[in-house]
Formats: sequence, C-alpha cells, structure tokens
Amino acid sequence: MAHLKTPLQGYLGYRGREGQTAFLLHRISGIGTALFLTIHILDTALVYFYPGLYEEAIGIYRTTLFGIAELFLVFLVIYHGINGLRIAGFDLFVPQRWNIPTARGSFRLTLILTLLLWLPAAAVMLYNLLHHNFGLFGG
Amino acid sequence: MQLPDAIKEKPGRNYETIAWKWMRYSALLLIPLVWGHVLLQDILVGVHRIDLNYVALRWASLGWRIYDVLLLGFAFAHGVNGLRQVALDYIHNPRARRGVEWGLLIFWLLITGIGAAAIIGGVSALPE
Amino acid sequence: MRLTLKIFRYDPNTSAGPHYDRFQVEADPNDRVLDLLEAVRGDQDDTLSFRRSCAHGVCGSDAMRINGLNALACKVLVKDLNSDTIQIEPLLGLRVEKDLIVDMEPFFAHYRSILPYLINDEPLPEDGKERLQSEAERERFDDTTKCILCAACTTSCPSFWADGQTIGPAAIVNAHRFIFDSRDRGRLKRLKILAGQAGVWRCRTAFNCTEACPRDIHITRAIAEVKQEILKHS
Amino acid sequence: MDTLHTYDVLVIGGGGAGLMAALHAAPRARTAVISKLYPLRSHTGAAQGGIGAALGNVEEDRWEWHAYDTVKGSDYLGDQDAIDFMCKEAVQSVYDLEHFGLPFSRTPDGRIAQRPFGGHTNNETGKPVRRSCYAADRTGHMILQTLYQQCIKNEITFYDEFQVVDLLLVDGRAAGVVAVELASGELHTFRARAVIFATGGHGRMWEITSNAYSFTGDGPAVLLRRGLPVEDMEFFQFHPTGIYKLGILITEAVRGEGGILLNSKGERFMEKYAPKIKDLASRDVVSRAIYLETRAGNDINGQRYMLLDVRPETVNRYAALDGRTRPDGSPYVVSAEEILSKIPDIADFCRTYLGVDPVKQPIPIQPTAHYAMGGIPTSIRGEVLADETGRVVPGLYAAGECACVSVHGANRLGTNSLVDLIVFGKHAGLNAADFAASADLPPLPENPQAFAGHQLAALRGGSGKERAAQIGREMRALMFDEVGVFRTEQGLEKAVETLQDLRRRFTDIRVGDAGKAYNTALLNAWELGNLLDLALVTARAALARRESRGAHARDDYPARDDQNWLKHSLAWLDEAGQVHLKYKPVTITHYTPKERTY
Ligand SMILES: Cc1cc2nc3c(=O)[nH]c(=O)nc-3n(C[C@H](O)[C@H](O)[C@H](O)COP(=O)(O)OP(=O)(O)OC[C@H]3O[C@@H](n4cnc5c(N)ncnc54)[C@H](O)[C@@H]3O)c2cc1C
Ligand code: HEM
Ligand code: SF4
Ligand code: F3S
Ligand code: FES
Repeated sequence: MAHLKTPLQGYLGYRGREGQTAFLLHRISGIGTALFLTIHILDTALVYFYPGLYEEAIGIYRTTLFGIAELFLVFLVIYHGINGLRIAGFDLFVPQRWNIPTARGSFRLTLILTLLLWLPAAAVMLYNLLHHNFGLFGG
Repeated sequence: MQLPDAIKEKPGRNYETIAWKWMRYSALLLIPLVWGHVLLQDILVGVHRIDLNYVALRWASLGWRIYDVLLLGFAFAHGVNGLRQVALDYIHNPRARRGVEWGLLIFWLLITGIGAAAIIGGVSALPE
Repeated sequence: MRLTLKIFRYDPNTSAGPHYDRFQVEADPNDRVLDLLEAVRGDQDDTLSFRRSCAHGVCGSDAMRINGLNALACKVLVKDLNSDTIQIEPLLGLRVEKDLIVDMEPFFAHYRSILPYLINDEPLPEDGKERLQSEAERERFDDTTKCILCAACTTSCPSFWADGQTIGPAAIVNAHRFIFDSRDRGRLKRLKILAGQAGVWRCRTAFNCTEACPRDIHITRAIAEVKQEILKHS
Repeated sequence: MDTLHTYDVLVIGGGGAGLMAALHAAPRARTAVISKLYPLRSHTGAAQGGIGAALGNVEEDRWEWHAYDTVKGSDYLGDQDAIDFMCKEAVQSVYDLEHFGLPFSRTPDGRIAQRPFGGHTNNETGKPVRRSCYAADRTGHMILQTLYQQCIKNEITFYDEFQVVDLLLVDGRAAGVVAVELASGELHTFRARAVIFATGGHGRMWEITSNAYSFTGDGPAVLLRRGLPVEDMEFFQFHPTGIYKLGILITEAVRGEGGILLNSKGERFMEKYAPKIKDLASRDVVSRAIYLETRAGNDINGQRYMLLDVRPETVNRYAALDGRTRPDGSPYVVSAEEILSKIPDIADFCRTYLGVDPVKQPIPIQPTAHYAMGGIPTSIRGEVLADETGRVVPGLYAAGECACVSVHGANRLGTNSLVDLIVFGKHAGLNAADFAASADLPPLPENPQAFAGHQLAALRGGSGKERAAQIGREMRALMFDEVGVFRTEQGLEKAVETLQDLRRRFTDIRVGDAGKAYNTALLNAWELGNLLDLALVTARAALARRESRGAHARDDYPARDDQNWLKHSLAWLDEAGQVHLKYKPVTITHYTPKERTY
C-alpha cells in the first residue's frame, strides 16, 4: 500500500463536511463489521467443529473489554445500516435529490437516528455487563 | 427522453455495475437480517446467556436455520465485496489487485463454507 | 488588518523538502486570497509560484487548498475565512511541481478519456443552419456546461486521493454534459467507459466535490444521473 | 526533451482566435498550438454577452445592417471591406459553432436564441434588433470549451504552458518562435513555415481592468521588438461599469433592466450628459460622464466611484419618471426576483466580491479598461502587415484581440469581438495552411535563442535597485489617470515622459527567483516589459491624435476631425525607446462618415 499518503493527508487534513464524515464512518464501520463477522462466523462454527472450544470462545465475549467493544460495534452496525439505507435510498429511488442541503440534512438525521437506536440498546447491554461482570443490580 | 444512438456499444453488464447494485439491494435485505440478529443476540439475549445449549435450541428450529443461512449468505458476501472495493481503492498494481481479488474470493468461499457447514451440521455433541 | 499566510513551499531545484513559509501581509477584509498571494510574490518573495489568470472565478487557474478546503484563490475573500492565519496548500492527489503548482496532466487525461466532444456523424440540416434543440432539451444539461475544469472537485474526492486512476468528478461532469445533449450520438460509448473499474462506481457520494465546486454545479447529482443511465443500458 | 520542434503552422495562443485558427489549419498542415496558459484558461472564457450574427431567428435581420452598425460604432475608423466580410461570414461561423456542439440557448422553436445588444439595430426602423446569439450568460466560456473539445477530437498538438518570447524572422519572413517551457524553464525553438499570433489583449497596463492577469500584450510587444508596427493603439475601450477596485465587468444589461447611475449627491448624473437616453448612452459616453463627475468631486466618499442602483424601488421610481413602459404599454414595474433572474452571474459577482445583494444595495462601480481595438495590423486574410503601404510579412499571421484588421475602428460594438475571433481566426488558419503548403521551410537564423536569452538574462542580471512590482503599480496608476477615459495634451505628455522613465528604471530590476521550474516572477517581469512598451506606444499615439473619436476622448479636442484624422495610426518602437508614427487611410466603401448619434 504505497499510495496511502495522499488519502491519509486528505482524511486527516481536508476539511470535508458531512459527506466526507459519512463516507469515512461508513467505510470504518463496514470494515470493522466485516472483520468482526469473520471472527464471529468462525467462533460460531466451533459448535460444529470443536464444540469444546465454543464455551471458551464465548467466554471472551463475556469479558468487560469485549463488553465495551461490543457497545461500539453495535453503534457501528446501526450507523452503517442507516447510512447504507440513506445511500441506497438516494441512489436507487431519488438520485436527482443528491444535493448539498439534502445530503447534509440526511446525514445529520442518520446520526440522530443512530443515537436514538443505540442509546437504549447500549443501556440494555451496559446493564447486562454491569449485572454479570460486576454483580450490580442485585446480581 | 428517447435518444437515437449512433454507437451501439452498450455499457452492458460488467462486474462493477452488478456489484454496485448488489451492495444496494442486499442492503435493503440486510437491515432485518443483521439488525434482527444483533438485537436478539447482543441485546435481548446478551452474550452472557449464549452457550452451546442456546445455540442448539435455536437451531432446532428450521426457521432459524434458514434465517442464519440467509444472514451468512447476504451479510458476508456484502461485506467481502465491500472489502474488495476498499482494497482496490488503495492497491493499484494490477497483479496485486488480481491477487487481492482471488484471495478474497477464496476467503469468502472458505468462511462461507465453514459457516454453512456449522449451520447445516448443527451443534455436535460434546465429547464426554 | 494584519494576517499571517502560511504557505506550502516546494522547490524541485533545491534539496530541501516541502515546508511551510509564513508571511505577514496587510489585508483588507474584501481582499481576495489571490490578492494576498500577489502581494507576497510582488513585494516579499518572488520565488513563490502559483497559477492565476482571470482573477474573478471563470478561468479555473487557481484552485488550491485554502484553510484545508479546495477553492479558487480569486473567489475566496479574507473576511469569509474568519481567521488570522490563512493556510494555503496545493491541491491533493496531483504531483506538486513547485509551491502551489501541481501537474494537471493526469487530470486533463481523465477529461479527455470520456470523449469530451459532440459525436454526431449524421448529415447536417439541408439548409446548412443549426440543428434544432428544444428549450427543455437544452435545459437538461445546462448545469454541467458551467464547468471550468479547475480540478477543485476531483482533487477533493477521497476516491481520487486513494487512486489517481479514478476518473474523478470533473470528467464525469463533462461526460454528463454530452450524455444528456439531445444532439449527441456517442452516449453509449461514454457510458461504457464510465461503467468501468475507474468510473462512476468509484464515487462514494462523499460530496467534497459538490461542496468545493466554485461554479455551484450539482456534481454528485450529475454523477447519480449518469449511474442511473448506465443501469438503464446494462 | 528535445528543444527544437518543426511544424508547418504554429499558432501562438489557445483562446478563441487561436483554437479556431488551429482547427482550420490542422487538416492540411502539421499544426501545433503554443499557449502560456492551458487553453481553457484563456480570457475568451470570460465573455458573457454573446456573439453577433444576423441569423434573423427572432425577427428580420440582415448582415448588411450588422455591417452598418459596426461601421457607425467604430466612429467610421473601421475598414469597411473588412467589416462587410466579417458580418457576412459571421452567420455561417455561428452555424459552424453550433455544429461543433456549442450549447446555444434556444428559441421556443428550437433555433439559436438571440437578444438585443447596445448599438445593434434594425436599419430601417432604427429600433434595437435581437442579433446577439448567446449561451445563457456564458457565451465566451462555451465558445472556448467547444473549440477546445473539437481540438481534442481532431488531435491537435498542444504545447501548454509554453510562453513565446520571441519571433524568428529570416529575410523578412517568419521562420518560427522561441518559447520558454514554464515547467522546466528551458528555451525551445519552434521552426515553422507559417506562424499565427493570437495572444489576446493588453488591458493589464491599466489599474482598473476587466482583463485577465495574462492580458499583457505579448504578441504585439514581441513583434514591436522585431521592428514591426502596431496599429491604432490609442483606441482602448473603457467599459463604464466595472466593480469598484476590482474592475470585474457588470454588463450593460443591468442598465437595460432599469439600473440607474448615481453620484455622491444622489443625483442621476447621466441626465446632464445624455439628456435623451441617459443611463443607456453608449459605453464611451457613460465612461466619460463618470470621469467628469469624479473630477467635479461628486464621487462617493471621494473614492472615485459611483453607484449603480438596480434596487426595484429605484428602478421603478425612475422608470415612472421616464414614463417607461412595457411592450404592451403597461408601466414598467419590476420585482427583485425578475431582476435577479435576468442577471444571475452579476448577482453572484456582487455577492462574492462586494457582499452586496444588488436588489438590496447599490453596486459601487467605476470605468474599467476593457478591450484593445488596436494591435498587430493585419489584412482581411489575417496576414500581418509590415508598414503603411500594406506590405505583407510572408508567413506571419495574427487574429483575435491582439490583431487589428481593423473591424472595430475607434470603438468596438458589444458582441463583435467574439465574431472577430471566429471569423478572422478561421481565415488566418486557412490562409496560413495555404501558405505553408506552397512555401518551403525557411532556414533558422544563426543562434535563434540569442535575443530571447538576452532579454531574460537582463531581467535576472539587473542592478536590483528597482522592484518590478513597484514599477507595475506606477505604470497602472499613471495609465489610468492620464491615458484613461479622458486625455489631455499635458497629461499625455507627462505620461510619455514618465513611461520613458519607467522603462529606464525597468532595466534596474532584478528577478530574485534564480530557479528554472515555474519561474513565474521572471515571466511576469518580462510581461511587465511588454506592457511598458505598449503603454508608451499607446500614450504616444494618443498624444499625437488631436481629435476625439470613439474611445479616444481628448478634453482639449472634443470633436471628431475627419479632415485630418480619418486615418489609422501605425507605431514603431526603436531600440532607443522612441516611438515613430505613420498613418494609413481608412478603407471606405459605401458608408460615408457622418455624425454619430444614437
Ligand atoms: C469580462 C469580459 C467580457 C467580454 N464579453 C464579451 C462579449 O460579450 N462579447 C464579445 O464579443 N466580446 C467580449 N469580450 C471580449 C472578448 O472576450 C475578447 O476580446 C476575446 O475573447 C479575446 O480572444 P483571443 O482569442 O484574442 O484571446 P484569449 O482568449 O485571451 O487568448 C489569448 C491566448 O494567448 C495565449 N498567450 C498570450 N501570450 C502568450 C505568449 N507570450 N506565448 C504563448 N501564448 C500566449 C494565452 O495563453 C491565451 O491562450 C469580453 C472581454 C472581457 C474581458
Ligand atoms: C445493516 C445493514 C447494512 C446495510 C444497509 C449496508 C449498506 C451498505 C451500502 C449501501 C454500501 C455501499 C456504500 C457505497 O458504495 O458507498 C455498503 C458498503 C459496505 N458494507 Fe454494508 N451494509 C450493511 C451491513 C453490512 C455488514 C453486516 C457488513 C460486514 C460484513 C458490511 C460491510 C460493508 C463494507 C466493508 C462496505 C464497503 C465500504 C466502503 O466501500 O467504504 N455492511 N454497505
Ligand atoms: S465541476 Fe466544478 S469543481 Fe469540478 S472542475 Fe468543473 S468547475 Fe471545477
Ligand atoms: S467527492 Fe468523490 S466520492 Fe463522489 S460525491 Fe464527489 S465524486
Ligand atoms: S484566476 Fe481565473 S479562476 Fe481564479
């Protein structure tokens, strides 16, 4: 990857607006999800190939560190989903509406929706984490 | 607007065009599949309650198996094609590109195969 | 008011690598950034190199990064920047030849690759006069005829940063201008070119192009329209 | 890279004139275009108004009417054979542009749209005629783009960012040019059978101008240095409404929509100078009025500008006072939206550069140096003329704003420059290709780069006592004050003297940039030298012409004097810095000079 210099300069130094942020987040969330999904397929497959190892693997998911990572992961999956719908919606159904006000507005809406969906989910997950790992809430 | 065209070479079906459509149409399906999965596993059930028994219980139902096969097929194919797009953005040497594309193809087949085997095979009995 | 210009410098004749120079200039809030560059070159350091010609945003010579955003130096006023330090850098994604001057050839090569000229070998009207075109047909591609090929869009596009082979928004805008011209007959050929690996699918709707365009062209929309047109014919 | 190139035809300049010439020379001759700017950056792209041609798409029109209007507009200094030729050819040339793909605006029946423009009339009724063919308000931009597109299609060879600094002449015949490659700083020698100059105007010698930085008169200056004359340099058009300080053009259309010019007392001063048509008087008249008001101390804030007020309330008030009506007889009442829809680009310029919304605040304006009527003397065939007898320099052609055919005489009509580019650019190209087909390749002079190299070396090796930027500033201020809209004997004498002094001081500058790649300082300094030479010639020719005609307005000789001055000037500049003037008659075919009233 000898050609990363310019993109990095751009991603870090170019003062792009909503569109650039949306693109970067979408890319990061996509790659992140894809990598996680790979691992997840493999560990789930243990139930068939090495069921003995499965419990150990799932044990990792129960650690506090992963619990926190999971919060992020869910955020990324929600964001990627909504933003993906946003992109697909414009591209497939209203391509003529791809202009600056709608692009900026729809991205902000995407962020708001993501937060709205994520906060309750995060609360539940945080509850589970605190409950199981720290014995709170009457654990 | 109907326009006559002198040059009849059509853009035709090429891989990039199909891939672009695929990313978008699969996206529409992925929302219920992926979100449903995440909602169920990570939030409603939670990792602390997931174990072999839980998996075995779920896969006892054919419906869930079909759901998971679909999820695996769509999400992973979508994801791997996404990774391909990202990789081709940054890798320009034609040979390296071909390498990446073949590598990802094999990676996709392999992982999908493993996943599919598990879903079809189900939970093996724990060796006593 | 007094301003500091922080300008990217690179001179291929010396071994020194790229660096930034600072210049203090006296500026009027209504000055164009181009005026400040002229003042620096005229009175402080004549080794500073940049391109310019029309000085009012119609020739496309002086696209550069001003405080991190692509713009024409002659269309950005000091007062609109709201800062005491103005950072001026060359366009991203094209090789810097000297200071703010970048090699435009790859950019024009992409432009040429989409056959940017009317293709129509049919006989001309009998009376030797104009080909007819309705007002609505003319209106269809009006927006994309405004392009001055300044490269502000292409060099703000993350896909172009990542891969200089990407055809880039400016070339697509110019293809759009012909694809939707009712007099043109080379549409499908252009669509085929744009459907390729380096073509329209590289656009991830990052919108930097549309935000940067000094002619306010709806670039992303034009790209989306070309994408739809390809889908229709594939 | 090899620095010797050989072609049949060389075109210097990638603007409208140059590209048109290249397109017409290339099919029959090995052709290359050399341009100091990327061709698409040429100033042709700035033209907004339109291109005049008697297509008669919206109402009756004839090319003969166009010709008469042009003769009259030129204050009878234009050569009538050339004007006839241009106006007749204009029609086909516009159709050619359309066939090349130019996206003209359209009429409801799908033809090229046309609109009225100052000075273009129906000769029978005297009423304005819609003759200006346009593509929104970007006609020049579309011409430039379309011609460049055709050049790509026809695979024309381009040397982009090569600045021509010398013309090679062998036994009085063109043999090629010498150019600096901007990227490398190297000198290149181009050999050719024929050379066409199309380098544009030289408005950058004035402080306030609508012209591009690149309009430095390189072509005429290079030829002057090689002992060839320039024609009618005293005639330079000042457009009355340029944006204050910046000079960016605000088209006449704004006044056409009812805009009013106001001085610091809030007076509509044009009433004093042109009681009948007031703010819609011709360009030279309005520019002069603004200047006189300034001199009388009626400028806004003492800052040498006036206000152009196009707010609906102002427009409607004066329209009522004037009894202005719509075509259907109803009173002329406009809304802000209607005004904005007619002048979108101007509104954009005002907002960007002044922060002024033209329908809410008046626009500060002042006259702006706009267009060079004078330049390299050429025949109708585009051949460069060596003297007052019409002797042709074999193999040397010129077209566009740098040339003087003369079709614009003392004052150019709006839309006629683009016609000039297209018609004479095409014919210069055709004729140069013809010439190249029958001529042999002239030998190169010995040491072809010596003269150019010497000029550039002098700029680097001066004493450094003077700064180029300072000399430039002084020249521009001087030209604007003394050789501007209004001229007087005293002022012109002072200008000639000061310019000679500035030229002496210029030999003491030293370019600080010692590098080769993109040494813009060096080439800018060289361009300043060109401007100084042309400024001197302009001032000198203006001093000599003791009459007022078209754009040349003498305070002390306010009347046109056909007895003594119905003639073109030709100026030579010798090495000692002396200007030598000669004159040649105007070609008059069927329009006898009479007083010019509108
Ligand atoms: C703001 C504005 C509005 C106008 N509106 C109208 C209008 O509505 N209608 C109309 O008819 N006219 C109009 N004009 C006038 C008209 O646009 C110009 O006169 C005309 O475009 C000049 O064309 P050209 O081809 O001669 O020069 P340009 O288009 O400027 O081309 C000059 C070329 O020469 C090249 N060049 C210069 N020096 C050198 C050198 N030393 N070596 C190599 N190359 C060189 C440059 O790179 C450039 O490519 C307008 C002018 C202005 C400024
Ligand atoms: C939840 C539903 C999902 C939706 C609606 C969705 C939608 C999309 C869309 C529309 C794109 C194309 C973006 C573009 O070309 O500009 C995309 C790209 C991508 N997606 Fe998804 N996706 C979803 C889930 C996933 C999952 C589960 C993964 C991981 C396996 C994933 C990984 C990727 C990757 C890696 C990209 C490429 C990103 C890039 O090019 O920058 N997506 N997604
Ligand atoms: S589309 Fe806009 S930003 Fe891009 S080259 Fe054209 S004018 Fe410049
Ligand atoms: S910035 Fe690039 S990604 Fe698309 S919207 Fe513009 S071309
Ligand atoms: S100098 Fe022409 S666009 Fe800025």
